[in-house]
Amino acid sequence: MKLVIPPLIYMLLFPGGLGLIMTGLLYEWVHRKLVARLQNRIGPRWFQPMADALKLLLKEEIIPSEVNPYLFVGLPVAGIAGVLTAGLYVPLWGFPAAYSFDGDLIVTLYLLSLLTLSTGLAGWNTRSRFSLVGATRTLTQLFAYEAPFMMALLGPALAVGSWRMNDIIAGNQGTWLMFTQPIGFIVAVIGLMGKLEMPPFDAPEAETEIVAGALTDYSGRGLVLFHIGRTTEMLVGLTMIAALYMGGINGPLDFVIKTLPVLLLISGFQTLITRLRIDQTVGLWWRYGALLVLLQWVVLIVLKGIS
Amino acid sequence: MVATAPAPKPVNAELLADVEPRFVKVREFLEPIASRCTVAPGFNSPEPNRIDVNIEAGDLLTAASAFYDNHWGYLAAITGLDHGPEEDYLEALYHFCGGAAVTTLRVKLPRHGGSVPSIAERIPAAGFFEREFAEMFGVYPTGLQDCSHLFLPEDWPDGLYPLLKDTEIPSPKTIASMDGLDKPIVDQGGGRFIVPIGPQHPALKEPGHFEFTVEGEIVVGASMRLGYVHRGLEKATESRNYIQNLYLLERVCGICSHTHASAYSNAVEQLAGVEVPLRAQAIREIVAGLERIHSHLLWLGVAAHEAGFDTLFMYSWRDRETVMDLLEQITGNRVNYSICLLGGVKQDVNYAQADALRAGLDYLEQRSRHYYEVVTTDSMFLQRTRDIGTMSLAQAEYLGALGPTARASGVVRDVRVEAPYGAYRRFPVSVVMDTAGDLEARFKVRLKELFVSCSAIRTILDNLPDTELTTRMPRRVPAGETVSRVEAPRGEAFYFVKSNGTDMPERVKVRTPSLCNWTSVLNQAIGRQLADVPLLIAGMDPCFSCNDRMVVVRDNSMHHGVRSASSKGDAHHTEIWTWEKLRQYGIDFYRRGGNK
Amino acid sequence: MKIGTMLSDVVRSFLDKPATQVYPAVRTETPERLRGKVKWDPSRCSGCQLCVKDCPSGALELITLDRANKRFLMLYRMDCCTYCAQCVHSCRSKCFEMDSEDWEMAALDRLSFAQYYGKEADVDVYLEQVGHPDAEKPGVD
Amino acid sequence: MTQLSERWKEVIGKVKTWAFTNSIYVVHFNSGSCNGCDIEILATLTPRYDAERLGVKLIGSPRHADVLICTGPVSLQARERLLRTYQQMPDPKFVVVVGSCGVQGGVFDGCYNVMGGVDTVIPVNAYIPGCPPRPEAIIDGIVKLLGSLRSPAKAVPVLNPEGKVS
Repeated sequence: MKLVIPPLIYMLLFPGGLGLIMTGLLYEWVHRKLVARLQNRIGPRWFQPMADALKLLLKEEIIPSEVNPYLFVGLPVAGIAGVLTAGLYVPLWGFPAAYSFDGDLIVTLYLLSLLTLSTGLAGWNTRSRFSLVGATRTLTQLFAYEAPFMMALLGPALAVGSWRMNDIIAGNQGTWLMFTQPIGFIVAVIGLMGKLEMPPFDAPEAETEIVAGALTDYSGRGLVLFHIGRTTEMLVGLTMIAALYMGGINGPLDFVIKTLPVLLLISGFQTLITRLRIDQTVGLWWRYGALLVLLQWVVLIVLKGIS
Repeated sequence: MVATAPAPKPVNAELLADVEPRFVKVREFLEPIASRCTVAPGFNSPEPNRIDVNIEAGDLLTAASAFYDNHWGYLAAITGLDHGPEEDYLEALYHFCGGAAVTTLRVKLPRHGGSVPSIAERIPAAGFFEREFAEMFGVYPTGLQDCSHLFLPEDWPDGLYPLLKDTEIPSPKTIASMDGLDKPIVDQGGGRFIVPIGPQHPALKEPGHFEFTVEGEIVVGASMRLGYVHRGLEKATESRNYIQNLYLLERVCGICSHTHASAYSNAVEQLAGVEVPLRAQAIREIVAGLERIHSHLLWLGVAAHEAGFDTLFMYSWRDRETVMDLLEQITGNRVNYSICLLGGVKQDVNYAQADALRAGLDYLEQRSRHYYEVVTTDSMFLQRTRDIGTMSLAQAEYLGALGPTARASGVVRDVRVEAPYGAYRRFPVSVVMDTAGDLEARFKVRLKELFVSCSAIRTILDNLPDTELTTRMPRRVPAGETVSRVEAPRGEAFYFVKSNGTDMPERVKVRTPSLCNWTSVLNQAIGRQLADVPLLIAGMDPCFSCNDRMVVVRDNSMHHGVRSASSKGDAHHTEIWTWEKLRQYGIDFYRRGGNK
Repeated sequence: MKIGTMLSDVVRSFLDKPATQVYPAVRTETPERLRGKVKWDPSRCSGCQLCVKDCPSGALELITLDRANKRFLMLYRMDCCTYCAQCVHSCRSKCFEMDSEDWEMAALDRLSFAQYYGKEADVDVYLEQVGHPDAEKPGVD
Repeated sequence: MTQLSERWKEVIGKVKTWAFTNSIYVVHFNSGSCNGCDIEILATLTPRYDAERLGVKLIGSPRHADVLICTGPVSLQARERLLRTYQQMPDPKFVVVVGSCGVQGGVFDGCYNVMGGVDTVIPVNAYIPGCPPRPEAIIDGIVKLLGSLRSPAKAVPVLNPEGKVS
C-alpha cells in the first residue's frame, strides 16, 4: 500500500499534475504582471490566470461542423499530456526529479515540442483560413528554434559527459555554467522565448494578422488545455534552464530565487522587441542562433580536449 | 422666402496673385473644348478662386487628360447634382484643384438612363468617384471595368438611386427583411487561397472586408469591400437644417471630427458672406492642431500595435492622454469636440487654459522627439518598416494619394499652405516632406508634423487676437454654391455645398482623404508578405468611416506601368475570379466554416 | 544596430508607480466644461421650441401643458442625445446647462433613458393624461 | 442526499459567477460607428485606465469571447456580419453597447442605410450612452454589468425591434 500512494500523489497532486498547473498559472501571472508593469500599467490580479482557466472550462465548447471531432478534441489532450509528463523529469520546486533515466534530457525536450506539434496539427484540422496560416507558421518556427535550443541545453551535458539530468546537475554542482558558457545560456533563454511563442517570435499567433493563429476555432475546454499547456511549458523550461545553467536547485526557496530572474529577463526582453515576420525569425535562428551554439560547442570540446 | 444674394466678398490680394496665373493657363488649354459645348459655352467664375466650364459629355476624357498633361493640379472629386424633376436634368461636376484655384467641369445629363464616359483609364482615383456617382444617381460610366455597388449593401434593391431628389427610400427594416442572402452557394472551384481580413478583425478598429489572395505567404491579389460604415449622410443632410447638419457632418469620422466641422462651417460662412471674427478662427486652428497631435499619436500607437510592438502602443497612448485632457478642458469632450458654431466658436481659451496648453505641448514635444528617435533607430522596428510599401513620386501622383502618405513620397500637397483658409493666413504652417516613400518615411512625416503643430499652437497662443467669439448668422442661407477644402490629419477633405435660400442645404458633397489613398495601399500589398499587410493598411492611417469605397485590384488588372507582382496580362496559372465570385466565396466561407 | 530604444521608458516605469487611475475606487475630478447630462430649468422656459428644432438627434421634446401661464414639460432622451450643447446655445432664455459631474449613465435597459423634466405636479398631471401613471419619474426636480 | 446536491449546486453556482465576473474576454465589433467610441474603447486598455486590472482582455476571435462590445448604429451591410459574430460566440455571452448610436441610432437615426440601435438585431445586456462616452464611463458600464451578474436580480434584456420607447 505504501508503494502505491506516493507515486500517485507525485503524479496527481504535488509536483505532478495539479501542483504543476497551479505553479504554471502563478508564473503566468508573474509574467503578465511584469509585462504590464514594464508598460506602466497596474496589470492583472494574482488570481487572474486561474479565473481565466476556470471560466474557459465552464464555457460551452463549439466544435465546427466539417472538422474531424476526434482530432479536434484529442489534440489538446495530447499536447497537455506531453507537457505534464515532461514535468516529471525536471527538478520542480527544488525536489529531485520524480523519475530519471539515462537520456531523460532529450525525452523532456521532445515532450515539450509535442505541444507545439499538436497546436500545429490542431490548426491544420480546421477550415478557418487563419488557423491554416497559423499552423504553417507554428511548424516552420518549430524547425527554426528547435535545433539551436536543444544544442544550447546539451552544452552542460557535454561538460559533464552524460545525458541524465541528475548527473548533469550533480556534475556541475559548484560552477555556474551561466558564466562559463554564456553563449549557450543566451541562446537557451531566447530559444525558450521562441518555444513559448513570446513577442519577438509570436508570428504564429499574431493577433493583428491572423486573429489567434492555430487556435482561432477553439473555445472553452480545448482552448484552456492549450493555454495551460503553454504556461506549464514555460514553468518546465524555466526550471530546466535554472537547473542546467545555474548550478542546480536545492530547495523550494532556491528554485524561486533562480527562476524568477530568468522570467524577468524574458519579460523585459519581450517588451523591447517588435514582432518579427516568420521569414525573419527563421533567418535569425539559422544565421545567428545555430552558429553561436556551434561556436559554444567548439569552445567546449577544445577545453575538454586540453584538460 | 429666399434670402438676398450676399455682399461681394472682400478679395485679398494674396489669393488673387496665386490664382490668376493658374486660371490663365486653364483658359488657354480648355478653350477649344469649352467652345464646342452647345449649352452655355464659356467660362464663368462664381467665386474669386473658382471657375466653372460647361462641356459636352463626349469631351470629358480629353478635358480630364488635358489637366494632367499640363500638370494642372489633380482631380479632387466628382459631385452629382440633381436639379429636381421640374427642371428635369442632372449635372456632374468634375472638380480639379491646383494650388488655391478650383476648376469645375460641368456636364449636363438626362435624369434617367444617362451615361458618362469613364476617365478611370487616365486617372485611377476617378474610378471611386464614378462608382459612387453611378450608385447614387444611376448614371453609369461607360468603359469602367467593374461598377458593382460601392457604398450600398449587396442586398440593396436595384434601380433605387438614393440621392435623386424624388426617390422615396423604404425604411431600413423593410430593406433588411427582403434580404436576398440565401442565394445558392456558388462552388468556387480551384482558385487561390484567400485570407479574409475583417469586417471583424483585431487589426481593424473599423469594419472593412479585405481579401488577399496568397501563395504561401506572398500576396498576389488584393480586394477590399467597405460599405460597412456607410450611413447615408449626404441624403440625411438634405432633410436637416444647417445647424443640425453641423453636428451630423462632425460625426462623419470620430478622429478628424473638427476637420469636417470646420470645413462645413467655412463653406456655409462663405455662402452666407459672413466673416468669422479673428479670435474664433485662431481658436479653430488651435483645436485643429490639437486634433492633429491626438490623431497622429493615436496612429503611431495603432501602427506599432499592428507591427507587434505593444510597448510603443501603450506609451504613445499614455502620452496621448495629455492632449485628450487639454481638449476636454477647452472644448468639453475628448473626441467630438463640437467647438465650431456657424459663424464662430463656442468656447474661449482663457489664460489658465493657455498655460495648461503650453505645459502639455512641452511635454508632448519632448515625448514625440523620443518616439521619433525610437521609430528611426530601433533596428527591429526598422525591419518591419524600412523600404516596405515603397511608393515613388510618380506613382503617388498617378494614384492620387493625399496627405502624409503622399508627402512621404515627395508630393507637395498641403491645403493649409497651398490654399490657406481661416487663421492659416495669419499663422502659417510649414509643409513636412520626405522623399523615401516607404513606411518609415510615413512614420517620420507624421511625427515631424507633430512638432510643426506644437510650434504653430504656441505662436497662436502668444498673440491670440482678442475679438468676440461669434457673429450673427442668418438661419436662411442665400442661394449659391461653394467649395471648401480643409487639411485633415490624413489629407485634404473636400466639401461642396449648394444652398437654395431655405434653411436646409440642397446638396452637401463630402469627399474624405482616406478615399484617395486606398488604391495606393492595395497596390503596395501585392508582392509583399501577408505579415506586412496589416502594417501597410495602417500605414496610410485608414479612416473607414470617413468613406466607404471598394476597389478591386487584380494582379494583372492594374497595368499602366504600376508595379504588380506578375507581369502584365499573363494569367498562366491564376484563375481570375469575378468580384461576384470572391464576394460569394467570402459570404459562404463564413456560413460554412463559421457556425456549427 | 540598436535594440532596446524603449529601454529608458521601460526601466523608469518598472521602478516608479504605474500611470493607472483606479477608476471605480478613485474618481478624479472632471473639468468644469465637460458636457455631461443636459439639465433644464422649467421656470425660465418661454416655449419657443428653438431647442427642439436645433437638436441634431431629436433628443428633446417640449410638452406644453398650458401655454398661457408657461407650464411646460421637457422629455429628454438621454440615449438619443449626442451631448453637443447646441440646445444650450440656441436657447435665448438660458434654460439649459450641461452637468459636468453626471456622465456615468450606463444602464442595463433602455427604459431608464427617457426622463421628464418639469415641476412635480405638472409631470403627474401629464402622466395621467398619457395614461400610464406609474411610469417612474427620475430627474424631476 | 438531495440536501447535499442542493448545497453542491449552490457552490458550483458561486464558483461559476466568480469565474465569469473576474475574467472577461472582450471582442469588439464596429457596426457602422464613426470610430469615436472605438478609440475610447481602445483607450480603456492603455496605461491610464488599464481594463486588465478588472480582468478585461481584448481578444480577436469571437470564438474565445464572453462579451461583445458593439458600437455604431448597425448599418445594413454590417447587420448580417454582426449577427454572425454574435452567433459564433459560445454561451454564456453578453453584449455591451457603447455610444448613443448603438443605443438608439443617435445622430444617424433616420438615415436610409442605418437600422437604428443594436438591439434591433441582437439582445443587449448593457447600454452606455454618450457621444463618445468617456473611457471611465465605459468601465462604469462594464462594472455595472458585472455587478448585475453577481446579484441574480438582473433585468432581462427585452428585444424590442420596433422603434422608440413607448
